[in-house]
Amino acid sequence: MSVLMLGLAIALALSMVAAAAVALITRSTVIAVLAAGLVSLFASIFFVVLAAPDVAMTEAAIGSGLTTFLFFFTMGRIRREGGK
Amino acid sequence: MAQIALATGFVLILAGLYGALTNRDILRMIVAFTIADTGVNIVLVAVGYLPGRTAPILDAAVPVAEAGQRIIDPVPQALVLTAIVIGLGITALMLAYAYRLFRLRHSLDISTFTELKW
Amino acid sequence: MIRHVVVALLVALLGIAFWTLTAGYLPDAELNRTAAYYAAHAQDEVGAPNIVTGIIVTWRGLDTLGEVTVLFLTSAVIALVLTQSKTPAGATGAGFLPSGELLTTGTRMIVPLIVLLGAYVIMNGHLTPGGGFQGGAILASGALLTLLAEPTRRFGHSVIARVESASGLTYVLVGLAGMMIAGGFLDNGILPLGRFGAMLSAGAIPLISVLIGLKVGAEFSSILESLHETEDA
Amino acid sequence: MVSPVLILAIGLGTAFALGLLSQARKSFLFLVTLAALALMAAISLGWVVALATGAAMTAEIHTAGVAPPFAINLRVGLAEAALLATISLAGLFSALSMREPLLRLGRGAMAVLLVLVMAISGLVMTRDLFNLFVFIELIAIATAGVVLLSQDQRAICAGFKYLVVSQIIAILMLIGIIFTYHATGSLNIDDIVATPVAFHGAALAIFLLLIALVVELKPFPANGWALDIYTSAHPGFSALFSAATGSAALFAVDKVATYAGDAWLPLLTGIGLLSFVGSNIVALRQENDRRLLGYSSVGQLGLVLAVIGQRDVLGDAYLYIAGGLILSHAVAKAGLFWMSAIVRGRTLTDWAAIRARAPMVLAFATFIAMLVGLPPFPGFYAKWDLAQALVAAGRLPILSLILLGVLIESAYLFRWFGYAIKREAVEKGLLANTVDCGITLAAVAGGWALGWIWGVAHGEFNVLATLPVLAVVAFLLLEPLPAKVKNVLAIAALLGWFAMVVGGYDPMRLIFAAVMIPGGAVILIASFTETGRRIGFYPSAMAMYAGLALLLEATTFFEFFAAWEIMTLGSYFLILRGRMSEPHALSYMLFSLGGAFALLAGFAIASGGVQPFPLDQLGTVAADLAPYVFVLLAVGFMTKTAAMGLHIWLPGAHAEAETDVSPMVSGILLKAGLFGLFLMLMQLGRQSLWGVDLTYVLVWIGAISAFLGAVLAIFQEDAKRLLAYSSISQMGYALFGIALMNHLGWLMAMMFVINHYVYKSMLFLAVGGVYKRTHTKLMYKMGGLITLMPFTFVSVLVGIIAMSGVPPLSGFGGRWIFYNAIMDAGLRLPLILIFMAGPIGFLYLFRLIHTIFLGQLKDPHRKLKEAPAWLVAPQMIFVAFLIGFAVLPGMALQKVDGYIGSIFGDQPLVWSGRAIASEFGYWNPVAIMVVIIVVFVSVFLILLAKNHDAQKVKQFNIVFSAERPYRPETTHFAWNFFAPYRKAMGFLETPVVSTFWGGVTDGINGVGDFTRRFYNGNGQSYAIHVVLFVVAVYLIAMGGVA
Repeated sequence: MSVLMLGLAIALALSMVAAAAVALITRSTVIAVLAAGLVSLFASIFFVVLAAPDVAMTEAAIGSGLTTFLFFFTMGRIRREGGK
Repeated sequence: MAQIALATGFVLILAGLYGALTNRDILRMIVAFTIADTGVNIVLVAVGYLPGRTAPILDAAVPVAEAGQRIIDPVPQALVLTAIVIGLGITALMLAYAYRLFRLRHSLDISTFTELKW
Repeated sequence: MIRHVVVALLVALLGIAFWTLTAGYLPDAELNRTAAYYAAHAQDEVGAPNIVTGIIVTWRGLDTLGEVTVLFLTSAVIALVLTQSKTPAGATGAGFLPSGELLTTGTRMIVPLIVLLGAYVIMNGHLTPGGGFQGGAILASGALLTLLAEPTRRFGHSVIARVESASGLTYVLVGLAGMMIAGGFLDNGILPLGRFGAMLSAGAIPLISVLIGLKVGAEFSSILESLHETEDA
Repeated sequence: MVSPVLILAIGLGTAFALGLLSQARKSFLFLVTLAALALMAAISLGWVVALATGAAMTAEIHTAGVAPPFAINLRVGLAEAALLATISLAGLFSALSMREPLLRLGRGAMAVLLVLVMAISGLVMTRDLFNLFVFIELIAIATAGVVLLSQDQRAICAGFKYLVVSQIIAILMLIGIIFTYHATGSLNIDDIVATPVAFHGAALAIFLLLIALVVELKPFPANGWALDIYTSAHPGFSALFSAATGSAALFAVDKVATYAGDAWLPLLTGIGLLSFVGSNIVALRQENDRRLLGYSSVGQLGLVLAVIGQRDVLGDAYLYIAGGLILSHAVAKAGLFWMSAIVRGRTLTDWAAIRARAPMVLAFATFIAMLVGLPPFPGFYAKWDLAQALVAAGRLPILSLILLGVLIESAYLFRWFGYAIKREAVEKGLLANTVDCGITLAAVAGGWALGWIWGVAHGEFNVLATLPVLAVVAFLLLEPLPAKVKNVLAIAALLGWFAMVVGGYDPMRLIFAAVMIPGGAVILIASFTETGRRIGFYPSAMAMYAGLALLLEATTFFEFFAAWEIMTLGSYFLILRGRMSEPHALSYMLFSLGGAFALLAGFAIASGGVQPFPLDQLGTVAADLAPYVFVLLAVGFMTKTAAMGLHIWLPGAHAEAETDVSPMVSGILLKAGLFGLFLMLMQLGRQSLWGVDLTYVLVWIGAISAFLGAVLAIFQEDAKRLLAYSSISQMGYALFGIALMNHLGWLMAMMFVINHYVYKSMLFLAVGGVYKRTHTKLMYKMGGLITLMPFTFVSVLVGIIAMSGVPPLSGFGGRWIFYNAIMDAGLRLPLILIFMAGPIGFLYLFRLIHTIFLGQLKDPHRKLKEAPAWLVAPQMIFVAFLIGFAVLPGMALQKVDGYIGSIFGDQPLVWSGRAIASEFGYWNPVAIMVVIIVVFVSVFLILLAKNHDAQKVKQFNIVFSAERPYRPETTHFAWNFFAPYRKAMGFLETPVVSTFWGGVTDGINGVGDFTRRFYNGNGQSYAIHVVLFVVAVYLIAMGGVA
């Protein structure tokens, strides 16, 4: 069990770092926001692995869900005013 | 396990900080900060983790009498819950500010908002 | 470019500091005093099987009150930020996400389910993973879906504000009640602890969870709505 | 007592409840908000009183009914209660200050403000680390909200910059908290203190936590974000941001420092000092009022941080000192920000508008005195105790840096005050209204109340409880009366005080007292010329006299120093009243404060931290320290006597002062320095440092001052400047005499105390009278006034005869004793300088009388009248006194002579009847007087007889040799009167000293100008500054640990 968990943890860690890298490197803000949301999503799975189901729920709902939408709403407003 | 989580968390924090301090686009700065926030949350949870134990919920699997030996530290989890919500609050606020700043100058480049200085 | 190098250097130096934390880190073998106390007294003091909820609502209740206030504050400040700027005429238009018939109908069907799920998560917060925050966030996602599906529809600002204020005020009053009739501010012992593991048990925790859930849901909704609105309130 | 947790509950509950009330009834909502804030303030004030009087014990509030460390707990002790009261009162008044935007934006804004005040209070009360974090985040978000109340669009940028930095702080703090928890198994501060720390990363955890809190304090240079907020936010909010948030954050640092351990204290001290000195230097170049206040706030927070870093040596005084500094800062800064709402313009000079409102000027003065730490405000007591403790612990360098910072801060604050009093006020520059003025005055009242409380708590000496200072307060309240009434009262007060104290003084103190108190009353007779109400004059003058009176009364170091500062403050305000005196008053204040700090350090070294330390025990100071005490005290006192090198403030300050102020500051104030020198030398005696006899150094300084002062005097075109330089010369004589350290030298110095007071006051009044009639002080514009102003002429004549030391007047007596003294001491080189100063002195005195009263009368002056009677009256008193004193010097001097004899144990003068004999000869004043009068009268009669031979010609009727003179005044005979001497001695006039001090100020200003380029306005750069600061401190701290 522990090997499997460990493997899962390492895989999640690597995906998070990769997603974070994408978020920082990409030129498109939309992709950056989505990648950041992905980081959050991976993190919430990681929290389950770390035996923290409460945190996992919260991170999934708030970190990856609501935050991403907040970004899109703001970007939508900005786009409507003809900036980007 | 805890070390992996810690290392991941710290890498995310550093990456987030790097992004926030080098990217001139205000929205991208905020994105970078959310990544750093996620990193902080991972670090917090990792510190509460004890190898081989279960979630701090007392049910049939974890009777009250054995709780002390079976569960992981619940305190960091409680803190993270609070931290996540606070992080969201600040992110939302920064986004609202970003929009206002955009309205002001029709630009999202932080280096254009420098009329206050010296 | 200089900025990038300087920042990279600074971050690297900060990384060294963090590295010493990671490298020297040893997980505890046993629960420390505080955690051990919580594990031992979850049943007799707060009566909540989910210790995290017990901590959040009772032992660290002041943090949670503060946290709810953070959201309250955020929604108030965002409203302030956005009301001060009037959208220029003609800039309004459709949202960037087009809403179709399918989404609209689907939303109408799904939203009640979401609300139900939220209520469940809130009410079982002291027993299973979940609680006021998570449930509140789920409630807010219902509002979010509605917004997405029908960008032009508004839920009453005043209704949200009233729910937000009323639940917040009740939360404070419950806290004060703890001071009057139980051991101190935010003591959950104002109601009987009940049978350990039952739905209506753990003193005031379910009540407070509901308040938190309502408040958080209302606050998230109002934040989302403020940021989404095409015209300013 | 109700539980303090209600403060939080009320704030929060009201914030939530506002949402249930109707949005439309805004004024009702506002009233509810105010009521909630008032209730919070009332509860905390109730706790302050209960805790201070011992009616209540420190309140420990357990939440959740569980004892700490398992549940969050709150604590309210005296310190917390005081801070809570400050915070909620600041919140209440700031809400009033922000009434307009709050009413405009409605309940959302009010709720945010309430939550802000609640969160700041929570930060003070909580004993839990993570709870601390939650409150800090609440404060951050609320701040970002309230910043928007400003109409200034730039506030939005400032708010965003602030949020960016808050994010970084939050990240650092959370990591610090969680690893602290890991290391100690607890989040409770008191519990952590009790637990030994096992885990080796704990140091880093503590570092992260501590540095996050320190960044919250906006340390220089990582503080660009905060300054932008100060500049652009609503002043009501800036008041709260500076007074409440800043104080609470300091308290949070203090809490964490408690468990972090003493090893971290040097780091805090270092950051605090850097912040204090650095931001004050940058502030020197600020022209925007609110940004300047921002820099000053940052500096003050740094100062308190440094004090927190010194807590290990402060012992029981820690709370008193830190509390005094924090509360002074909070009240003064909040008051200044509130006040800035009534000034329309945003540059410092725009504050000239407040001059129209006397109470606002008083408020401004109060706040500045509070910030600089002048009596009677808490900062003064705190500064004194801090100096004592630091010196006792051998931390003189830290004290020096702190004092340097205070000096720089006072430079820009007093410069600003000078602008407010002296600069041209723009039309409609004032937005005065009842509410803003009201809250400003509330802050003033708070400041004075705090001064009283700190004075009572000090135990040794409550400045505000002394009769002279109470008189000053009374004169503040009597301001609405006409000047003439106040003048009568002032004279009565001085004479009354003298009658009260005269019995208890030894002869030396008696002479000083006579010169300072009744002497002051005589000069005040001249003030009867003034009409109207003369706002500001009497409180200032009485403050100066109060300081002098207390100086003579002082029995301990602290009393002496307090008196010294009061005197300095009063005289500064007096000097500032002069027409062109703005820069001179500033340099006077800076030199005085610098000198006062030298005294502070000297006293602290001498007492070694023992308080109270009697003044007459100065002589018991350890032999290895005594020379350093000597140097510091001597520098302090010589700043006041304007010895060469420390003199550049004097000519301007004395020359530009008002007619009746010049004699006060010249004839009386300078004597305070001499008094100090007397006390010091009497106790310490001769000291040598590195093999140099320090009294010998003083002799040289005295001789050089006497000589160069005279040289500089002869080249002045301005009559009052001439007299001012002459004062430098005269004080040089006195210093020379004291430093001779023999009986006759001291006697001669005492003689100078009396003589200089009399003839310098008289001459200043005379020249002032001339100025009143001719409207010029430039001597080349005068001439021939002898017939029009005969009384003034007589007093000038008598004055210069007395001063030049020719027979028959008392100046000669002075000289006679003086030459005897020199012969006694046997110092040849300085003796030559002093001798040369005599004839040079005669040159400038000759010029004074010649160019003003003799020669041709100028056309515009043909119809001049004698000076006002009230100006002439005191001069005539002085003339009578001079003649009497010349004939009967024994009436004052014989007693002093005996007293000095008891110190030195010899009796070189033999007083027989009216003649005085020494080993070098004898002096019979009466005989001399008779001879001189006979000679004078005969010569006068001869001249009178030949007068009809003289022929009248018109002035300027000779041709200008076909040239058109662009500056006709150069053709006046009095222009550049001593040009031939200038050729010979002009090199002595090179302004070496002025150049030196100019270089010092230019250098500091240059550093400030260079440093502030660092604040480039870019929010991202500011964030980088913060990280850079953290990393730099980390490297330093870890280097220190390793």
